[in-house]
Amino acid sequence: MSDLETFRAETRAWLEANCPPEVRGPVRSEDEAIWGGRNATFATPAHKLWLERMGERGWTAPEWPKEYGGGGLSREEAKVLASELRRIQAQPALLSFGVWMLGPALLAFGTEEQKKRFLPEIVRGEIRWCQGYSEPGAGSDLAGLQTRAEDRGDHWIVNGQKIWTSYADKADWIFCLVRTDPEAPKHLGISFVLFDMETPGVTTRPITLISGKSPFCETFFDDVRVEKENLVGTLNRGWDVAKYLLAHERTMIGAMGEDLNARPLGQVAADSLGTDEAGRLDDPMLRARIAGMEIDAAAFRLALERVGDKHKAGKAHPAEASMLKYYGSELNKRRHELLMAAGGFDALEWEGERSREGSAARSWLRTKANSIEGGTSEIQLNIIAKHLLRLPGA
Amino acid sequence: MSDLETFRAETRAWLEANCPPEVRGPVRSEDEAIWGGRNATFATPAHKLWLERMGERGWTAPEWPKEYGGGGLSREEAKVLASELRRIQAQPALLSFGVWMLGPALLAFGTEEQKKRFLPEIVRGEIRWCQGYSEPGAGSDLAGLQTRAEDRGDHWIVNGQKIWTSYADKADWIFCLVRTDPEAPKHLGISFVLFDMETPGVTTRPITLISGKSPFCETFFDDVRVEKENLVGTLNRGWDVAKYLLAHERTMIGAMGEDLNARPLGQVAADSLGTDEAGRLDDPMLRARIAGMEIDAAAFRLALERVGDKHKAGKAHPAEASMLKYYGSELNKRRHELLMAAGGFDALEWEGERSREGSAARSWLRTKANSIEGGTSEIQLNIIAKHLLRLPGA
Amino acid sequence: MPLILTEEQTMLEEAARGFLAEAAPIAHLRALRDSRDPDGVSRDLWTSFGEMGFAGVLVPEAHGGSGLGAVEAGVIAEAVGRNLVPSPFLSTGVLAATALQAGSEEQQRWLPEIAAGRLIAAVALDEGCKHRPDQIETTATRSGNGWRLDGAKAMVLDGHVADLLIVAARTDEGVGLFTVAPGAEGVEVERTLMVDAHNAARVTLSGVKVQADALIGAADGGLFRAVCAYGGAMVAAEMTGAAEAAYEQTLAYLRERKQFGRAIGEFQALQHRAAHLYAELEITKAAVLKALQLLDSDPEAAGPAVSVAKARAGKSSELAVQEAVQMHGGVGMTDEFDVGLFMKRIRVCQELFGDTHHHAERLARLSGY
Amino acid sequence: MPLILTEEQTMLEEAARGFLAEAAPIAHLRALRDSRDPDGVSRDLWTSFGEMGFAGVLVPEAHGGSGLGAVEAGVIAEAVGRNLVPSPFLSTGVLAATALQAGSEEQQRWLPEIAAGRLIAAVALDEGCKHRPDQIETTATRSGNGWRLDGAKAMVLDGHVADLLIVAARTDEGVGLFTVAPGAEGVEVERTLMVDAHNAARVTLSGVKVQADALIGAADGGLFRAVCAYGGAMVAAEMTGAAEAAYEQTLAYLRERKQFGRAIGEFQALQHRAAHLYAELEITKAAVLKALQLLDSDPEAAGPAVSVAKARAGKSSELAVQEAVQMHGGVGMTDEFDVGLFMKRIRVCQELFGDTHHHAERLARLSGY
Repeated sequence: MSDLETFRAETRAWLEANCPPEVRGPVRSEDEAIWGGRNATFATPAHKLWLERMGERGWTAPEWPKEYGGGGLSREEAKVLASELRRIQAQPALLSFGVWMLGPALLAFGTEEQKKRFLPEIVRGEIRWCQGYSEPGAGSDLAGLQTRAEDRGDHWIVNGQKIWTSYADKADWIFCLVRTDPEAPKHLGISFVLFDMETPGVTTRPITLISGKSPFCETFFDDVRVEKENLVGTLNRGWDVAKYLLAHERTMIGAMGEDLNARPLGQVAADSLGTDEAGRLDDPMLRARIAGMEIDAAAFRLALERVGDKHKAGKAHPAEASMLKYYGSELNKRRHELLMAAGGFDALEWEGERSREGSAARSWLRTKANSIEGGTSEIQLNIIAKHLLRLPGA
Repeated sequence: MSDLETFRAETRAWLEANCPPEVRGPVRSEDEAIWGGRNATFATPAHKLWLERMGERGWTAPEWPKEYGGGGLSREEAKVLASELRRIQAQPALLSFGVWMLGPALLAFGTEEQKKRFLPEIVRGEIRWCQGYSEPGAGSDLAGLQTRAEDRGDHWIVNGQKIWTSYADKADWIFCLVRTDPEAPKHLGISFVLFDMETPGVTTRPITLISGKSPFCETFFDDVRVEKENLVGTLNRGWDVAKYLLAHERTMIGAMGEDLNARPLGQVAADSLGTDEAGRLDDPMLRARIAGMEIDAAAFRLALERVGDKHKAGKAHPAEASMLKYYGSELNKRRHELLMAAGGFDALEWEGERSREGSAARSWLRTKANSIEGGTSEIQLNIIAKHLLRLPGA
Repeated sequence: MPLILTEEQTMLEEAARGFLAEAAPIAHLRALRDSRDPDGVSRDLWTSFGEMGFAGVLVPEAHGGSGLGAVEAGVIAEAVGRNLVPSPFLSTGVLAATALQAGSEEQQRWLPEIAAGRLIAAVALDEGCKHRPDQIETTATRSGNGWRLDGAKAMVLDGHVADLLIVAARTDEGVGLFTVAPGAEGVEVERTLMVDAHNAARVTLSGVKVQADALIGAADGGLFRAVCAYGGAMVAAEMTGAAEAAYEQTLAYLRERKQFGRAIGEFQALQHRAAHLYAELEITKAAVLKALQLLDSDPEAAGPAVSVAKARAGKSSELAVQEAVQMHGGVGMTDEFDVGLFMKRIRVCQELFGDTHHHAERLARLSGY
Repeated sequence: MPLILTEEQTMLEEAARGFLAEAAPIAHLRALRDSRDPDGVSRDLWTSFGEMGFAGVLVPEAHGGSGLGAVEAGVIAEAVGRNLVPSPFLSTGVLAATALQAGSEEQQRWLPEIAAGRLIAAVALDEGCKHRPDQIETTATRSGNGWRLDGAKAMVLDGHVADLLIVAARTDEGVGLFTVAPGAEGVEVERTLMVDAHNAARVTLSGVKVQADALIGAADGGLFRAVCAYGGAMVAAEMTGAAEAAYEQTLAYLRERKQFGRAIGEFQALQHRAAHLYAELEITKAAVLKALQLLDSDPEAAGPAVSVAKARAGKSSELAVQEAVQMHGGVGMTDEFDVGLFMKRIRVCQELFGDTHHHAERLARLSGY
């Protein structure tokens, strides 16, 4: 038995023993999602237990080094773990901007002290993070950043406003871009800092989206004190950190559409629309579009895997994340358009139990943001044209 | 009986008596196309007769004034004529750049003398015209025109080179853009002139395309004498004439894909691929794409009609021709992609009788030029953005 | 007939656009939605539709209507779409008015009420989760002197505020339309709150007894098909109005909004997409007008044209609202901006009277492949 | 297994690309085409394929081959695609080599000949005008001690220059593969000149008698399906190579060609289209590599992956060549430029072993809808 096979056997046994039945099967509602944090809520005690067990093993961040609380797994082992989790339809033990975004940035740019302090509590889901990049009027153009940090010796005083801060109203800490040098041009003069959302002067206001209530907030900073020890990376070079992290975010948003426990869309459609004598979905034109989308989705999953493998082998270009982000979010929009067509009248309901409070329609509308958040599709195409295709003037 | 109904009855009777059976039904080969000209060739004597009869009545240019040899029909009458021609599957009595392009330009910009001289022989198909716009290296950017006309008092001496001149090797006369003022910037300093292709110094060389032999030529002018009486419109303002005429060309190329006698593509595909028990084309995915294309084609035909009607009512914007040109040529490319898929292996043959010398493949490849000739699709989109949408910087 | 509006039709278009922009701009929809209005439509506005001659556009003059045709109704539907007006225009002014004209003298007495904007009539056609006119399962069986209706209807526009129901049910002969009082025994009406904040309901019929004269015209399916054809063409017209309004807002945003120091409308990639969309919308407009004209001039032959129009309206207006949200960026995702409301309405309109897939399938079959 | 090439595979890729760019660049195809070469392939080049170890890439070492797998064969197919090389690699090196390995010792004696690039073998699978593996109508009936073959085959790659034919025919059990001498009585071979100037033929079998041992392996359809799977994956690899080469030429043209005073690659609309195409091609590459890896590691399970790869290759490479011609403008339409040749080859490859529609249908059925 190869090492990997041994690892698979052990993992399967451990999961069998430690993954409670309540956290297996498709995520049925938003309440079931485990976000952790100081004020964490759990759908059931089993969900809490699941986070604790996985967090303790470091398997909420399987490839992070053990010394910072991570799982210390190789890429191949992490793939085995993922496939074993899929096999038993385990729900994610932790959804976390800390794991997806801040962590990788800290591993690359943080001081030893910052890593020791922040990473383990991210892995255990004890502190929930949010991201403060976008500002009103700046949109995809981060060079126009207005939030100012005034130097006061050992700390800064931050004033300004952020928008599209996901879960700012529920997060414990924020990682945030602030302008530390108002004179510097464009992307220079911006720094990447961390602070507690309970610091006096921080307020948040949720944004109502076309899909209804949303995790997005407007966030206001009014004379907020930020310690200088919480600067990540070099002063005035926050753009480097942000770029690195955006690439991670892009991959994540690109892959977000993928509910790996989900049934093939064609089968979902057949449930609601029926099949003909030959067993084919009884809406030939819709069926053709679904098949086209599913093929692209299957290939996209492989491309995600391939870019990961290239990354591990040191052969990935950072801009490939833009390719995945672009394609993944457009794909997810297509998927939900087709889901709406398959659902027909039923999927149009907006309230009430039958439609689970309009879950189909709200999810559909929500996907429209995929190609806007984390850099619009247009921005991703610009990045590909410039960094991968090296087209003139791009 | 309304006037229009009377006209329909009379037209039907005349066509019944005058349209020979040999020119009814789909055009089976290029030889059947009637192009006229000094050295005209006809597939059968009936084809010659058909041109003569229609030309005499002015119905090769139904809406042109009678005084210039045209049919003098109103738009509504012309529609009736077209529908009656369709009804009996009559082949076109004349294919002519003179009718499609030069004629409208002369009607708008020509002197009375020019109209009297050139239009009647265009209607009767006696003189075949070609168009000299594009030059090597200039492509869609006519401002870069290099062919020079030197002023010699009552005539010019023209030197230069044109490319993509359709049927230059078979045409009798050319309408041509030449630079009459080398100092003027960009589009100024260009004039629109006419001359006989038998003038000493004119030579042509056919271009081989990816579809095989082509009507396109390179055309060379070496000290060619052009009389000043053959200037159309104002000196150095040839661009105005060209623009007007390009709009006509665009509509024509847009509509070119439309063989109105053609069977629905879905039926053609069913011939080669068969149908299932329910009578549906036995390739559900191809069938879905065909249906989508046919819907767009049906709507496009109506848009052609609508822009014509708006034009007649004085409500059309000239840039709407760009919209039709763009959409029509992209549509025609889609149609031929689907025809290739429907034809399968058979459509891939390049020579031999079975495939009629590769007619499917050659037609398919030929359509790829639709979105390039007469201004690329990109140019049309630029024109729409600028003149119809008035977007900044367009 | 030229494929453009006549002068009279253009005047009607101006009147309808002007009136609705004034009396029922998008704020009207928002107010009804945000106040959770139990009716979901304003009866006062419906009366104004009557006064303007819009409610009775299809009602013959003899019954107090304007006696106009499908083109004129389409012109109003388009203006309704532009302003996302929630109103019984479609349910009552189009569907019920079309159905009742084929009825008995007794049934036609509802027409003046419709023309005056005093009556709301809901037409219950669809079942299940898609428009499938060939699979009506609600039954009408002879019972004594009259009929007995059983079945479940979905997507009944204005069902919960209707003064009169018209129900499609299968008889031995074919599908017939029956008038039913909303309060009749065995009728249950449940309002369904929709994504677009327009009105719809589910209607259940359990052994509902109606008189013999409740059947409108014959039960051979002809009237049912005609009502579906009018509905399809009218929704296509409404969609072109909504898509065009969303498009205009987007063009305005492209001209105003600055990014990287330039108006975003200066970026050629967006210019080309906007230009492509322009072509898609113009081509759809031609198809919609043709369908409306044929409903007036040759209704028997209008079927394929209506399918082309509805399929095209679905395709091009979906693209229009998707581009509208994407080009607006983040603000396009907020409830505060209107583009999201257009997207929602277009989605609902896709499902009404058959979506793009439905009509593509229908046309393929009609074309023999 | 990581979804990237190993170091050895990368070295093979470099070798194959280097060799073919040198020995058989596109000029090689043009020369054969323009001289109307009666073979349509160069036997000398095929011998060089043998010397390089490419011809026998799939042939076991025991039979004089390289004993490598589908991934390595795919690497060579991709290089073949990049250079539009007409060669018996697909017909002989992939299809025949795959088939004969399942054969008797007697049949395996052809393998060293293949590995050496001395033998050209054509595999006659398809009939009619599309790849329809479920509808093979050529029959093999027992006749005396052997079989009798009847039927008409189309799209037989290298059929008119083959030293050996392998024919798929239906038996009572299922579809089997039979070796047939091209000169046998009742065999008629007609070369068909194709749009892409690659080789194909029609083969008619009229009462062709073969020995009992002409059947390769069992006649249960398994080997036939395996050959089709290898063919599909290998053509997908060839398509990615061709599409990528066309794409690279287009990018180069975008950087060089000036219009309106700027490089056309500066126009954002073209940049975005080129970037979109990049994504399409990259995503296809992942799918193709996965299919090749599965053919090596788990051939039984490779079917759906091959379909995803071939469907994606069809879609993305069609887009690549269409964009290549359009972005080149007029010169892209001339025979002088290579982009048209790529377009032609991609069209033929679409039809080989099932086009995008075929595989989409197959996957939909496999997925139960």
